[in-house]
Amino acid sequence: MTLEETKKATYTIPVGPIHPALKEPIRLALSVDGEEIVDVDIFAGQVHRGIEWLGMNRNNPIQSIYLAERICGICNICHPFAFVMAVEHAAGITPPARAEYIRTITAEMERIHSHLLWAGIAAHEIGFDTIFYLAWRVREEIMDLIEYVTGNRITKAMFQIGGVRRDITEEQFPRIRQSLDYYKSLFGQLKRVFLDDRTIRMRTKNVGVLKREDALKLLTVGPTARASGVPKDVRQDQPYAAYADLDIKAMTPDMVSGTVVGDVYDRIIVRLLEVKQAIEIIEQCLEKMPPGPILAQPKTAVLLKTLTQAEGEGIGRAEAPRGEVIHYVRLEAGQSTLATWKVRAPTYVNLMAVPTILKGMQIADVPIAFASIDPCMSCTNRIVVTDRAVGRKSVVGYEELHRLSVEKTKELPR
Amino acid sequence: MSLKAFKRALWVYHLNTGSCNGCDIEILAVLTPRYDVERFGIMLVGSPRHADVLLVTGPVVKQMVPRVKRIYEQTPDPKLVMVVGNCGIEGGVFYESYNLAGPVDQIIPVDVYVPGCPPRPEAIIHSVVMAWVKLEKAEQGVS
Amino acid sequence: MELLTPEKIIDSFKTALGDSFIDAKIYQCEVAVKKNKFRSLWVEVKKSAFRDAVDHICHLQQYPHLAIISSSDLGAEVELIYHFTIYYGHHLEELSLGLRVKLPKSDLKIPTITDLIPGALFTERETQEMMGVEVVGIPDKRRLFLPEDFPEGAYPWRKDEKGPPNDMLRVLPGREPK
Amino acid sequence: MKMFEAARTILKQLFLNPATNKFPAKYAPASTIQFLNSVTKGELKMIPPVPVPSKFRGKIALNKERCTGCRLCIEVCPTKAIEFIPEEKKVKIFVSRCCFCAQCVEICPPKVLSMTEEFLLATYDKYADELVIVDSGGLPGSVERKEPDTGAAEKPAEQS
Amino acid sequence: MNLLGENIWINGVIIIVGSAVLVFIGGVFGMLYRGIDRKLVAHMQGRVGPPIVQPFRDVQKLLMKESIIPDGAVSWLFTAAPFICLITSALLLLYIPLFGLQALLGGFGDALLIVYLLILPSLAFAVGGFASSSPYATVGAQREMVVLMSYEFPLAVAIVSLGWRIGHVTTQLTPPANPFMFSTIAEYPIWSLVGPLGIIGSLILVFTLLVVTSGKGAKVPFDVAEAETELAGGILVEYSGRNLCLFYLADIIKAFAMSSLVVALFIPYNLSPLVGIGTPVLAGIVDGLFFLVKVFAVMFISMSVIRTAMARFKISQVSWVYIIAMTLISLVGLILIAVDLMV
Amino acid sequence: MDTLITHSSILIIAIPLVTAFLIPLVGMTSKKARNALVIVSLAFVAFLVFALAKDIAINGIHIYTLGATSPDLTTPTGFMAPVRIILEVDGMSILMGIIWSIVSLAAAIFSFSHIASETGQNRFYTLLLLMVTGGFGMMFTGDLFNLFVFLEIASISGAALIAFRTKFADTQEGGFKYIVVSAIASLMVLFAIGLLYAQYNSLNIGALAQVIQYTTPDKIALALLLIAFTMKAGMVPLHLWFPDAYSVAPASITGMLVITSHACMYAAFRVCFTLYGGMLGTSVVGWILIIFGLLSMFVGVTMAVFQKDVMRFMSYHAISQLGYMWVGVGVGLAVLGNPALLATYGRDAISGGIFHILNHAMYKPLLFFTGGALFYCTGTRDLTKMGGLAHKMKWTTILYIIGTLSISGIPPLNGFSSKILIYESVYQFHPILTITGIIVSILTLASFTKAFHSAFMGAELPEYKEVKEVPRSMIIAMVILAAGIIFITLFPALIVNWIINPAADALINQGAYINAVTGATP
Ligand code: SF4
Ligand code: SF4
Ligand code: SF4
Ligand code: SF4
Ligand code: SF4
Ligand code: SF4
Ligand code: SF4
Ligand code: SF4
Repeated sequence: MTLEETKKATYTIPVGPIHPALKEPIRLALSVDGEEIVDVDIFAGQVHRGIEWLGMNRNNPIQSIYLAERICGICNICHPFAFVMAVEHAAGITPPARAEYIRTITAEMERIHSHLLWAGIAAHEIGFDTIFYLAWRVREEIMDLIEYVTGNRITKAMFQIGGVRRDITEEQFPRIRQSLDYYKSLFGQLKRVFLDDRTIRMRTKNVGVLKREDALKLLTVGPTARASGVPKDVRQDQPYAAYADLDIKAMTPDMVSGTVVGDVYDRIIVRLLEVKQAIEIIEQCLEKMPPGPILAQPKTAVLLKTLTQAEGEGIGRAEAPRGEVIHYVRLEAGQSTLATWKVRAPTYVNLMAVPTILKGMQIADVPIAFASIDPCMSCTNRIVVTDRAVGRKSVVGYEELHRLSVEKTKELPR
Repeated sequence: MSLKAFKRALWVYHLNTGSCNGCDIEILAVLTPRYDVERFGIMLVGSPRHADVLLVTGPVVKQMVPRVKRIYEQTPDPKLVMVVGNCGIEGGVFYESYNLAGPVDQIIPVDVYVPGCPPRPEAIIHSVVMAWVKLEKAEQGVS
Repeated sequence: MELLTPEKIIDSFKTALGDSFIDAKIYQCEVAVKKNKFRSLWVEVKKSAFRDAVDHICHLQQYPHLAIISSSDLGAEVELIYHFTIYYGHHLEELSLGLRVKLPKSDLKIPTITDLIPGALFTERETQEMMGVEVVGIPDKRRLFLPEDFPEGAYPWRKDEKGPPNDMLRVLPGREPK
Repeated sequence: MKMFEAARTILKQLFLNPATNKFPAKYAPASTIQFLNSVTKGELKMIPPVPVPSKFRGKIALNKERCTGCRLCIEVCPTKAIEFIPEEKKVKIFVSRCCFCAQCVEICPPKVLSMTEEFLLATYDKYADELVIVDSGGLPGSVERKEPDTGAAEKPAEQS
Repeated sequence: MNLLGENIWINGVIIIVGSAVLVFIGGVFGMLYRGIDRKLVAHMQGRVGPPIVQPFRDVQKLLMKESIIPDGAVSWLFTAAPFICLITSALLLLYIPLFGLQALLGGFGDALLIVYLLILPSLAFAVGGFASSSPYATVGAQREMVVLMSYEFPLAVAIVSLGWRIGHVTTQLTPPANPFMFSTIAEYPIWSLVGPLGIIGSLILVFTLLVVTSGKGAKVPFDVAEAETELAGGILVEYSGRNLCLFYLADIIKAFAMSSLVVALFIPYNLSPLVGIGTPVLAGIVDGLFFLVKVFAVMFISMSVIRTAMARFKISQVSWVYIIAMTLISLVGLILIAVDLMV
Repeated sequence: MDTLITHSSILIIAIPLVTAFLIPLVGMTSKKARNALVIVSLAFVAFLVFALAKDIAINGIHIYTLGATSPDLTTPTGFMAPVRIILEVDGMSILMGIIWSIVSLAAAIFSFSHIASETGQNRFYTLLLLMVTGGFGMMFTGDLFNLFVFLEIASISGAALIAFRTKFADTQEGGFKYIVVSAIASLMVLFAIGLLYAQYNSLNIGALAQVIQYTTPDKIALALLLIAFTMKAGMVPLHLWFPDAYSVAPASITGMLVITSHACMYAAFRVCFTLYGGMLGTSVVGWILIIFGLLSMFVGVTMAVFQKDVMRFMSYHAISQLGYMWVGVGVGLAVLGNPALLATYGRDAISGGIFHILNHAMYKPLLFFTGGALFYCTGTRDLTKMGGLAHKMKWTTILYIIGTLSISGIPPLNGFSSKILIYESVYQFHPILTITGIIVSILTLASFTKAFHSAFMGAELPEYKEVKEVPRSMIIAMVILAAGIIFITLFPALIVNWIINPAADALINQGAYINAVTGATP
């Protein structure tokens, strides 16, 4: 930050860059007048890792599944989900129906975990740590369930092109139902805590308003759009996997409050409703799950060969907790790597709404308003290091740092 | 100088250098009731100046290099650096790209590595135990 | 708003664009147990008629959703696909519509559509920096993801000599490059 | 009354047991080294971590003897964690690179790879012996490891 | 006010030694209470929480850490601010009666002095923030000033109302007693002076003071100046090591002093006369313990519970709560007490 | 020595007057000599003031009759009432004198560097000394007409000084406003004097007080006098000219103008307590002073919050601080007729108000001087344009902090001692007074901290790279005042017992004043 920026009247407060909105962390430059925000500029790409390039330079699409999974650690079902669908469309592979159901179940589990995670973070952003703890404590149940079903808490590694890698068997159903019942019994309390609490209402009502018009123009997706009254949900509009068998309805805040304001409060409503919806979807899936194989091609080595020969392009769309994820994949015959891979994460588009959301708000609203689009998570605060020249005496130069680090790597106190 | 109190009051600054968030949410999970590292005196702080431990995640993309270094400098001594997650340790899935400068130990000295992608919360707690052991050994070495 | 079938949409493109319409195909597959259809529509138009095509899409639905622009380096040309989705908000009715234009590498220019769809800005900026396609008339010329010091004239997604320079590529210690 | 909902909940919580799993001990021990020693000696009991489910994917294990050196695992590994040892025609695996996807386990024709339940991997040296898997011997749960006996003996939800 | 009393030397020595002891004891109990507070809050959040001695460890650790002075800072102010903050917080302990005893310097100052003394730590805190020249610290310091201003409104109303009511009795005495003196307040507790309306009024004042205590302690929902999620530590961003420790201690002592103030103003009772313990030593111990219980109660309500059960306010909401809502409420208290006097 | 003390009151007025006319002569020879002359004369005057103060403390009211065979021969034979020009110095007057002597000395020293770049410096010092003369005259005179004359002297020289820096356009406007206000005030005073003289044939305050009847014309005269003096002192709602005039004057003069405000305030008190005194049996006048005092406190401080000009900002605070004195003394006045209440809190309230005058006279000029120092260094009075000056101007910063803490009444500084005295007495009159007082002082603190942040804190600004600490003489001037603050801070009891309480008693005890001049044994 330069000197002018520290200077009075309107000065600029940098937010970020240690923050992973989009696929990458981000930096916001807020022009502030007193406590009010007059302008917002977005600097994306603070930790651009070049994942698409990586994917286009890997040996085979199977490896890229795990890259897709690590586009983001929170929605690491929906990215592989969309990716494998795109590859399947491109290569003309149809996954078995049972696999579609298992995919759906994991995706909805992820939605529950992600929304609870968001609820916690949002509470933390407004300084309500008790709710943060409450939400994250409740979330552990779904984490356990995810670990039980997929083998890991975060990175699930469930997806394979043409199906899923692990089955969900009848014996596992009771354990799953048990967790779902836990959430159903808890839902009332969650709803009371989030929608009725005084301070939460004070901090979220009429904060970060996004009007329907703007939501449409700025191409927002997911709960951000739905909270502004746009009933857009891939699971409803162009259903994929098991969603095509279920009747999904996009959740909008008027279902609870009767009106659509498009503020942070409405986004809370939408996410809460979706938690409930997710529970119902999982239950239906468990009920209707067809028998059969879980992979179109159980032999991975054969699958690799098929993919090398395949030619074509495809698009995969999945409704992530934060909104629609789109992957575009192009395969060329005789080439095992992806010819083109394009990823569109929901935050990518939602981010464009951020200036609209933040303008006119107070500094104190920034964390919660920004977090309300759920840019992965919000560590808008993880910002201390600005580019300002407070760098003080540089204790160690780069060379020395490097030396130190190498030394430390070697020095092993055994 | 006794590290006794130091080791039982570690304040942590969390620094994401381009991770996928997986590790970051597990770090947060470690703070929550199920794991609650505050019982060890560990707190997450918002400024590196308050920190004793830097928890670094991510493979260090190029833009972050100066920041990582500056944060390291801003952290007052004595301090520990812990890398959480394999992408910070060895790059993980991001091992090759046009925009990487990592892994973390190429940029700043690292004390404890926590392998995993992401590590379970308990694994992160375990790494704290490792850090204590390291501090205790260092202290014994001094005295 | 009338919801047209994919075939009808193709027809409407033909009437709207005339000669500039090059090709269209419909991809379709059946999903899960009920075998509902998942359809996507791919329309290719001449570069000259690109804006007309976008305009036409805007007439199919007032606020078409532009998901992303994907770009592929095909050797002599660069292919841009504008991934639209239209008819959202209606159960089972939504369509993915890929609008394909090919640009010869000698003339990598495409007009902006931010006036029609304001939200197209990010993806246009990204296309510009990643593929080296100049978006004519773009309101914000800055880079989006790439760092300030990324070399001019190098574009990560290009597969020719303009791809990321070799000295930028970094394989983390301990692994050999591919 | 709604307004006092939160206060009532938290005050009630005051008298309930916390939801914390106290791994490895309730508080930081005064001397960790001593603590760990006593644990090894069996004098003290370490409170165990939350148990892992049977499908858990922890540190990888390799039965070197039966590896055929087919390199399929290398082909499919997304992190280049597996290195081929040309002299022996075997592989070695760097745990600190692995992303625990188990794709190699799946593809390995003789099924000599497996994911163990070990996950407390913190270390001072990322190339420490225990993190570079060359041979784990006839590992418990390698080939022998059956497909998970699902459903049985799973822990119930841990919290109230 | 007569500092130039006779026996100036003896008094001086007593005062200096006494202050040191008092500040030490106050600090220890303050830290203990902070530990208890953290433990209770953790339990309310369903966690184990840190051991009760944790604040001691934090302090010990901070003391051994390097104290960095950032480049842009006004260094002399930057370093002086934490000291001033701690000293002025410690000063509070000398003027407020603790452990059921008279305040050490009670003869030199009264409740009104406390109102002003309470400003000083916050002021030093804000100055430290300004001196760091970081934008976050600056915003934090500005907020600190706003908060300070805001809660001073109801605080002034509450204390003056109390003193005014007690003064109606005590200034008629011969010789008249200053109703703002803690000794007078203890001798003529407000509850024994007023009728039912006045009791309600006084309860309102107690409520006001509890809310003010919460703000004074800079705890959620009033911790806008440090707001971790917004300002990354606010005023304290640039502080580290010993300097940070001084602020940390000052905060702890301030919270303890503030709670003691509420006790001294509204619950000045001692247990020993009630249960009829005669021996001075025993009575002292009983009263001291009773005092600790009272302070605990105040702290538990005004800090632990409130901060667990609420979200952080925005700065505008903080000033609204204090300047408008709390001030009006406390004025209602004053009016009730006044009406009570008339009927 | 005794003779010196006997004649000291007239010397205190005369020495500056004479020096004023010597200045142009000496100034032609050398600048240094002129500065020395100014210092020496003011220092000597200060010495005389202190000597006189001691004398009054021991011997009571000091009377000096011009032209009489003996200075204390007030009533010439054959006359029922005093006719000569009489100086009457009691506890209250001498308190004002002490203040005036210290501040004028500091102001003169401050001017040496502050004004150094201006032309016409001889004129400046002449005017300054004339203003000193006027001030002392107002404080010491025992005669209404002389009060008017000295008021005129002070006003005219003051106006000229405000407009002194002709290179700034706004100074002319400020000076003009000041002279207009002064003229209106003078006219009103003159008219009131006329009303009184017409009835009682006398203008000596003591003599008048003895005979005054509180008739309708007397009431009108009282109203006129009060309006005139409160207007000149800048009480809300007659304050609008105040910041305009004060902010444009050279800082040293602003510091002195503050004291002339006090002098007018003193005049108002004299009129209320000494002239009308017991006549004002009802508490109406007291209430008026209290209410407008409260208004001043509030309006002053809230207006100050919005000021960007550092001097205007401080001017508004001056208005606000004056409010405390009005309230304190007003409460005393309101209960003047009730000896019991007067004893329980009335006297303390008056003492508090008066003590606050003393304190204000220390910290306000100090703050104005720091404002002047800022202007001197940065060439701007706009707070938003300043920043980071603490890096360069350490002394000014510290002095500013002292002033800030003092004006905000932060313990243990002197501002607190007087405020607490006010608070602990006036709450018994009405609790709202104390509450308002506390709140206003917090607001004061907040706005001074804000200004502090704007001017001194933050990173160093490039445009002030070259800025250095202000010259030594300016620092010395500020340190003199700061030393005053610290002295009062350290020995508040001493000051209250020896200076403030006598002054308060002097106001309350109308009889003593009358007796001193009419010669009756008390
Ligand atoms: S996914 Fe796209 S934006 Fe993200 S790192 Fe990869 S290339 Fe960059
Ligand atoms: S939306 Fe965010 S959390 Fe979800 S996958 Fe994308 S980047 Fe990750
Ligand atoms: S906590 Fe979330 S938002 Fe913050 S750095 Fe980690 S992943 Fe990013
Ligand atoms: S460090 Fe940041 S993201 Fe993490 S909990 Fe605190 S505020 Fe939230
Ligand atoms: S180690 Fe794995 S889970 Fe952790 S940040 Fe890196 S890629 Fe994500
Ligand atoms: S588990 Fe995955 S990342 Fe690890 S070695 Fe096997 S294939 Fe590679
Ligand atoms: S796939 Fe299995 S057999 Fe083949 S090299 Fe790898 S470990 Fe050995
Ligand atoms: S070589 Fe072919 S047949 Fe043999 S295990 Fe591998 S994939 Fe199966």
